[in-house]
Amino acid sequence: MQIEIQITTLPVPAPLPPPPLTGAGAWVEFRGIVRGEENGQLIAALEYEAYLPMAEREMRCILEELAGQRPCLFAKVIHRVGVIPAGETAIYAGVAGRHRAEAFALLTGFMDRLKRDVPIWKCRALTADNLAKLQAP
Amino acid sequence: MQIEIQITTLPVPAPLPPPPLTGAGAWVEFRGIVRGEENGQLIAALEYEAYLPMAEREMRCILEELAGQRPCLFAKVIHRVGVIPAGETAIYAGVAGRHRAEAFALLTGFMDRLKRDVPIWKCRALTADNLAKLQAP
Amino acid sequence: MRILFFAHLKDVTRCAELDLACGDVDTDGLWRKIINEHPGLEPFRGSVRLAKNSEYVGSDARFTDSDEVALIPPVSGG
Amino acid sequence: MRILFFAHLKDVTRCAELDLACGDVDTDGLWRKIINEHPGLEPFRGSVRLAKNSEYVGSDARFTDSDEVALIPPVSGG
Repeated sequence: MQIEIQITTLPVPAPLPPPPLTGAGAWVEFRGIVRGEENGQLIAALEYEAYLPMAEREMRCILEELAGQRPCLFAKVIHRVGVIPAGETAIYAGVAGRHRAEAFALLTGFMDRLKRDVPIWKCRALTADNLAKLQAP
Repeated sequence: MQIEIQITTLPVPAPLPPPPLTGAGAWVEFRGIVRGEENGQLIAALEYEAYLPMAEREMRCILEELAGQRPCLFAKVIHRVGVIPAGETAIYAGVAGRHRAEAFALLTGFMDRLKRDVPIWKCRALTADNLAKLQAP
Repeated sequence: MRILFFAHLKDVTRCAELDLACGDVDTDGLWRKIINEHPGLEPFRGSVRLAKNSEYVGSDARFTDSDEVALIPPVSGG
Repeated sequence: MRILFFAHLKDVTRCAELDLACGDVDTDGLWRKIINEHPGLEPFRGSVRLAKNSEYVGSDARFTDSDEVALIPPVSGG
């Protein structure tokens, strides 16, 4: 399985084209979007931090391990870190497989493991005021 | 839940932007792509037909029924019909929800039901020769 | 009554639709009329579901001449 | 040994990393050294996993001064 992983402070591109892969019958994509509230409070952004080399390595290990049980053709993951405004994508994950069952299984399995094992943290929520101060020149 | 359904002979646009929905924390998309083989034979395209008004109505009913158990915010489905070349998208389905669990559940549940109940058929496979003849002026 | 055929059923009937005067019939009566017109459909009866005016109906359905009836063979979309 | 702190652990230690001479230690020995430097970390010991050179390790791990050790509190990515 071909794997691409990025951890970046840049916005995740809104639409990503499906990979032109021979044999792929299913292309499943997930975006985790920062919601405008956290624990019932209105927020304007979340700040994420990652233990970079380990987070990348761990994501790759998880994908390879899951692909051993559910062979797929391609997986691409982009996790954004730093300050992410509400409404923007924090994580993008796309999986191509021959059939939809294994693509969905790999993608949902990956997200479960990511939230358990990959060293990335929501380290704080920012109110609109906090965010404005951060973005001021 | 907001629902958009299209059944069309036109290509499905490659990348669709996520809906700018308040409260959405998850955006899951599925593309079913025509594979270059059917029952072990190399093919160049599949031809799909639909019982149009019923297919649309049935998709809407399924989405509403599933959303009753798994409330989501938005669902969009595009099913292409007519001759669809290998490598191109036959069905696109996107679901936005507050959290990923319900968005994945709605989307996979919808695909299961679609393949059981929605009156759309792969009516024939075309070889490269067949397809070339069809596309000749 | 307008009767619609899809997918491989069209290869059997060699047409996509049929106009048939049935009066008021139940499912059995309707199938008898249809098979009378197109005997080749008989082997498919067990796997075909009936839709009346774009909705699936059960074996207790009744049909009149103003209905649009569709024979729905196993679907294969997506 | 380079020791890394993340998320709320940094609020406790007020630093992102620490250089500590430990010699050759097991998990218990390592924790004793760390808590000695930053007693405020004690309550987090039960929920923190240790990583050595970017890999999770179990309670039977051993560490030397050339290792990079990370304290991984419960993650919350995605």
